[in-house]
Amino acid sequence: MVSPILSIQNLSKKFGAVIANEDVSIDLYQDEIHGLIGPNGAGKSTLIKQISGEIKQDSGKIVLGENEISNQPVFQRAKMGLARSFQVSSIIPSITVLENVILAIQGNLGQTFKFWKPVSKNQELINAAHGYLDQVDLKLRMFILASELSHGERRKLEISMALALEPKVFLLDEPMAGLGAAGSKVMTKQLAKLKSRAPILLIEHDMDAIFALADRISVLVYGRIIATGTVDEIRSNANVKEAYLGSEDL
Amino acid sequence: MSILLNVEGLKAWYENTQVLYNVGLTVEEGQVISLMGRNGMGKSTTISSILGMMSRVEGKIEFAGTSITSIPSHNIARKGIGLVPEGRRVFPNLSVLENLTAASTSGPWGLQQVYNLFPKLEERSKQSASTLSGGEQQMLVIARALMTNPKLLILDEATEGLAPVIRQEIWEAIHKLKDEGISILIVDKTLKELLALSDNCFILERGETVWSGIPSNLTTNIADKYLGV
Amino acid sequence: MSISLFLEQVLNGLQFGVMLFLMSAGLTLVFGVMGLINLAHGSLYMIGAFAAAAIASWTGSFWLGLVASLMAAAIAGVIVEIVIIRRLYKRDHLDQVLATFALILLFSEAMRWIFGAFPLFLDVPEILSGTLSLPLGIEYSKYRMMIIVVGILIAVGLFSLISKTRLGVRIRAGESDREMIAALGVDISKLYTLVFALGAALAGLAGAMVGAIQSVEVGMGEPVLILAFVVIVIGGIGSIKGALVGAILVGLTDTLGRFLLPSFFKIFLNPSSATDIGSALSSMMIYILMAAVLIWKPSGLFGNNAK
Amino acid sequence: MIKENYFNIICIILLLSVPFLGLILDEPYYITLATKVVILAIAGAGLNLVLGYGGFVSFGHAAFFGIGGYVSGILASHALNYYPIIEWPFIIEGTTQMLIILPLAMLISGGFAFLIGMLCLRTSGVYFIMITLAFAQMVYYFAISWPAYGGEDGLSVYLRNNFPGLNTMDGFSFFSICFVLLIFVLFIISRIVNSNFGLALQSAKQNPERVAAVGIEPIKVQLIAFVISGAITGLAGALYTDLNRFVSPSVLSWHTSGEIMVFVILGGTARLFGPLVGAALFIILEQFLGGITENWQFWLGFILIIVVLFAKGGIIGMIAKERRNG
Amino acid sequence: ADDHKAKVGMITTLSGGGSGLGIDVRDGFLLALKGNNDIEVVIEDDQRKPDIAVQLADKMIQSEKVDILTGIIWSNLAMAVVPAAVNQGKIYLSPNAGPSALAGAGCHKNYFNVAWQNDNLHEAAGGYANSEGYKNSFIMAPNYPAGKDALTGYKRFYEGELAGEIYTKLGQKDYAAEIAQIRASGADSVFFFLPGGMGIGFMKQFAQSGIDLPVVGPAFSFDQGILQAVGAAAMGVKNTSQWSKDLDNDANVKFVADFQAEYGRLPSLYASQGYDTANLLASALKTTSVNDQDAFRKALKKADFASTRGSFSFDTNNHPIQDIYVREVIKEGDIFTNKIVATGLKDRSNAYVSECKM
Ligand SMILES: Nc1ncnc2c1ncn2[C@@H]1O[C@H](COP(=O)(O)OP(=O)(O)OP(=O)(O)O)[C@@H](O)[C@H]1O
Ligand SMILES: Nc1ncnc2c1ncn2[C@@H]1O[C@H](COP(=O)(O)OP(=O)(O)OP(=O)(O)O)[C@@H](O)[C@H]1O
Ligand SMILES: [Mg+2]
Ligand SMILES: [Mg+2]
Repeated sequence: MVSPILSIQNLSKKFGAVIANEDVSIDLYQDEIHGLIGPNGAGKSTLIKQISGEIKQDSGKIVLGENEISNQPVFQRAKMGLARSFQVSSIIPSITVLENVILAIQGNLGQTFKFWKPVSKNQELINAAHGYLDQVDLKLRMFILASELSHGERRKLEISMALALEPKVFLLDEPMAGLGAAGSKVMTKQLAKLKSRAPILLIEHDMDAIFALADRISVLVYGRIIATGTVDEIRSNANVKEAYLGSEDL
Repeated sequence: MSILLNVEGLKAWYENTQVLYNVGLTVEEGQVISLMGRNGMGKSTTISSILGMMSRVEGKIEFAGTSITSIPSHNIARKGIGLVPEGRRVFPNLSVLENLTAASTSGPWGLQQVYNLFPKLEERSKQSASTLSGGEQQMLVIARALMTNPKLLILDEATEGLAPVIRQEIWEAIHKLKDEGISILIVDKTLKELLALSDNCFILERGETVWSGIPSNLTTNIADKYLGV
Repeated sequence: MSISLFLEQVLNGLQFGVMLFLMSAGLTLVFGVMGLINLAHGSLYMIGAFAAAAIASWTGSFWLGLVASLMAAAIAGVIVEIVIIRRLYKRDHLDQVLATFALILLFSEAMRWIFGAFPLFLDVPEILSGTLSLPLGIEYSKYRMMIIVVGILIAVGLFSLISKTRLGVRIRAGESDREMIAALGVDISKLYTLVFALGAALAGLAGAMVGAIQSVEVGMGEPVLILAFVVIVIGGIGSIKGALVGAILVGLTDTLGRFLLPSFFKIFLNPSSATDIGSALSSMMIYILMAAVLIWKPSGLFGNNAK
Repeated sequence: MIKENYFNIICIILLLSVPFLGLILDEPYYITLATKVVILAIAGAGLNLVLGYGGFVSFGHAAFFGIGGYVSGILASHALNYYPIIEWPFIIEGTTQMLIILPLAMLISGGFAFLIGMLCLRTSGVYFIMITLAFAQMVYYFAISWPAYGGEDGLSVYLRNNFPGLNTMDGFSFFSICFVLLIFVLFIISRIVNSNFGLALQSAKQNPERVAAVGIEPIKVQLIAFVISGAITGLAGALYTDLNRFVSPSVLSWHTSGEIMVFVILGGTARLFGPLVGAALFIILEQFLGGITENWQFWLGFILIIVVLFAKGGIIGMIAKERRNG
Repeated sequence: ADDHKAKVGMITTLSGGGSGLGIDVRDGFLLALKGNNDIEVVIEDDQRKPDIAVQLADKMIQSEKVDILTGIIWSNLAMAVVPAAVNQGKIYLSPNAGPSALAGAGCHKNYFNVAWQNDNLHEAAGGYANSEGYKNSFIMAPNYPAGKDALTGYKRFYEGELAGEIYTKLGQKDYAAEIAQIRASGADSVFFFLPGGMGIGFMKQFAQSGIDLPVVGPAFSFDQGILQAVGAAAMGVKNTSQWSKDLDNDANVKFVADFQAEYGRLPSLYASQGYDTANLLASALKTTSVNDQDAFRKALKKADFASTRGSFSFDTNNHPIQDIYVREVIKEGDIFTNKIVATGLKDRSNAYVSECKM
């Protein structure tokens, strides 16, 4: 039996009276896109935040490869191979687009504590960054400040920074949001390619995309997983329809 | 029907970079208008310009017959424009209820009405807006804009990040608003619903209006050329 | 040490705390609510004290002096906000630091220009001079009693204004996103001028009230500024409740530290080095308190978001 | 509008011309002033690293400035009095060798920065401003009430410390030492801010969550910057003791922190030459206005306000708009 | 003729807190030199910062090439400037501040103090306390060297018990806690040294507290400039001073009249000290030249001038021997001022003479 790359075991999280996650377990295997859908406020982002370490679970375990990472700080988990994108674009506004990506690369390579060589003369880093920007179609915009990007362009930068981490696992929180129809199409293609590099835990409200991409889907409602299965299974699940999909003819 | 909002030859700059070159659009009373274009083409900038949030604009912007190019933001809003900005700009340090009261004016839309529209908000009325889920925040900003009882509601990517069920509800709500006589200007990426709803469309390309017309005239050809669909 | 002396010191600490609250109330308002770092808060405090002293000695009425302090500081506040501060909201915080630092120089020197280099006279009014007899044989100054009462009234008033009224909600909304609140039809500039004036008036009032039992002189605002910052940071920025609790905590720590530390060290040191170490430590006490609070709670006792 | 680099070169030339002018006109005070500007610029450069590039505003750099100053003062006074600093468990003698004193001042103030930084960096924003102030005030009150080295009266050392091959009591020689150190410090800082580390530092200021999410520990980056910054400011403090041949708790007071901060902001935050321009302008104004009116502080305040209102990003921001990293 | 010319550099506090003192010293000094064309004075503002004072001293010495320095108000600034200046061969005349370090082992032939040794006024207060029969004093000063000197000075002469001894924080303005301790201590008198605004605050609060104990302090908290700000709270308080406006000698009568005529306000202790300093200097220049330092020092040491405080001479450590009076705060018309009620110490020198090897 193949062992999962990322294994989330019985995670629970409460905010006061709000039960954000309850006993959530998901395994992520090689070459897989695992879709995570559910109504607004079901606890999807909370789950990602726990996996990446931004917030601490009340109980449960997170295992990456061989290692339990439940108690590691955020940066350690990132170093160990977790890349996440944020639901609300989280970029560094005062530096250029290119530098944003370089930052991610140097984080991945552990080259932060180099004090002498100017980044602008570091051709290796720059070339690598070009590659990642190309993949999201942002190369033309790489010399402007990240703060000057439009909303959709920020989303792209967000993804390209995740790519630059060359992670073991991608945690993507609504990467399509704000991309526009054209952007979503491109992104869909890209994610399909990406999964051969590392498995993806994908949160999306864009059903076209999720149904096109996901190998398996888990549905989270009120913090609990109410169903896990293939696209077809989920599509036809009556509970899911009622709680989430609605009458949208798919 | 009279023209509510009329934009002609709009140019706009961020600091020294010009991003709008020649934008034109009109919204007639009671209409739903969609503004389309790929990422970075100037949709949001157009909206910011209408609301007086850009530091430098040129051209004509008229609302209800008077020019609003050089009056401060809050006065524009008071004339009856309600904004749902992109990127969920909730007031993070305020509770849900406070977010709503901050915007409230007297009129048909009050707390009870928006709570009816989004029951989830009532449930979370004491919660700090920064801790709401993405979709909940989105509901909040729509509700907040409604609290200003606008004549023209501007929605910039208002359904981003909403679950399909909720999104349908929003479309239905927009229908209802339209029936109540509120005019609406929408930017959204879900073409299908948008077109079903709109009376008229404008497409932007690099800061210029390059196409306008009724939805049925929007051929796949044009959609492919300007929207990449 | 007798119980009644100890209780009196606790009362003193409480009163010092409330006095500190008076000094910091305006600052929390402007700082926490408007997000503005106003180093010139101390200058407004000084302006209030000078106005009170000048008017009180001219008219012979302390109460008219108080009114003058409110008005003078509020007017100064409005002018400063409209002419300078308003242009700096969008800028870096540091520009505000520089501008308000410059205002300190300007105001201090202006006061010296107008009133001369020597301290002015301001005394407590006749009806509040002297002491009250409290249980346990404690004699307590009437004027200080009044400070406690006024301080608590102001705390309640401000708290309701900011957290309960729509005005308060809008002001707080403006702090996190000015552009957005304006786009919702709120004239945030006018609101901010108002808040700044209110903060200034409170500073001026504090200056006058405290000036009557301390000294009215150029530069009186600077130590106050630091203390006020300490208070609101301990309490958590933007929280009126925090400012009150922080102020009382600082007041008690300082008073009891001054009083108890030297006697404490006398237990195991000879009297002169006990006095030395005790007084040295007691002058650091509030800073130690602040550091400890912040290390334990990085955004103060009642602050929710570290900004 | 001119390029920042050209402007920087002009600054250097102007700065260098002052002591020469002093020599020619036989106005040694000009040299003293120029030296003071240079030393304060070093202190400001240290602060700029955290305040400008790192984005965390320290209101406690007087502590490092003063600690550097006292290291110098204490070592020298022990050497002059032939009285060892420690006799047990081993003897440490004082010294008057700048080449020992300056690195030691940096080491010790850097060490303090490490301790203070570790505690303070848990907070951010205004809380950081205030907690750094708190630590500086503790040091200040300690220095005032600690009698061993003069308390509030301070510590006089009468002579400048020695530098091999130079007569440091000669104003121009001492200026030269300080000037070379300033250039050296600025060079180091320009390398640091343009390096990988610099990129991480600037990013951590804007968005620490994001930085952590790419596998970089923001606190560690900031702590290292804080230590470097403290050490540089400590160096300036040691030189300042030499300039005055005297050190007292007043260099530890919050006014010192405030002034260093004003230099940086006035010149332009996150600009390499910002602290130098700020310090120079401030001191020129102080001298010039002080010479014409007793109410010079009023006019100084007035001019500063004009500068803030009309020069976005300080003097350098006004002259050379475009800002690139470093 | 030209031989008798001299250039004086005055470094004093003219801006910010405490500038009133510097302004008075300067005004008194300049008043005495009115019409004297031999002495050129350069004045600079030290902002009460020791490092600025040091730099100004460098400027005076190197650029202005002055012969004589004077003007410093504060002990800590004096400690920063004086040793270096006198070691460079300049004469320093102190119009205020006499730290013990410069009176004892650190004395110097070029350093003349024309005011007092720091302990003097406190010593006189201690002496006065004995003569009034106080047996249980509560004493208080800020926690810094001058504050410690003050309490030491008081205790040197005071023979009774101490009901309490407190060092307060420098710059402290609120004294409720200390006043409560005084009330509880059973003291029969209070001695305090709290210069500037600290003293104003203490006196007002003490008056409000209803405690009815005699208070003694050095003149600093009760001098002309500050007294109006304390107001009625100071009435009747005894304070020690080597000078008073009502001292009846010709020099003083003229000084008080001239000062009022010139500046339109009553002179202060500091003004008298500035005035005396200038007169001392002028007296020495009458007979000698600064270029002959030995002779000049000798002339200074003779103190051959009419001091506003009556008898004045220098002890071997160049610090004054003078009477220290006890004054009482009174009201003259609308103005609070002092009148002499006793002599605290007669011909008092200082405790450090023997330590000075000169
Ligand atoms: N710090 C917090 N305090 C209180 N409640 C919180 C906090 N953080 C999140 N919540 C609540 O937990 C629930 C789950 O939030 P989460 O962001 O995980 O939802 P989501 O599934 O990502 O929703 P969406 O699809 O709308 O983004 C929400 O109801 C939210 O309001
Ligand atoms: N603050 C800014 N400073 C400078 N340029 C900006 C800024 N904001 C946006 N721009 C630029 O203006 C152009 C138009 O941006 P705008 O946000 O209006 O696009 P949009 O059509 O709304 O795109 P999206 O669908 O991605 O939201 C873009 O090229 C963008 O890079
Ligand atoms: Mg989410
Ligand atoms: Mg947009």
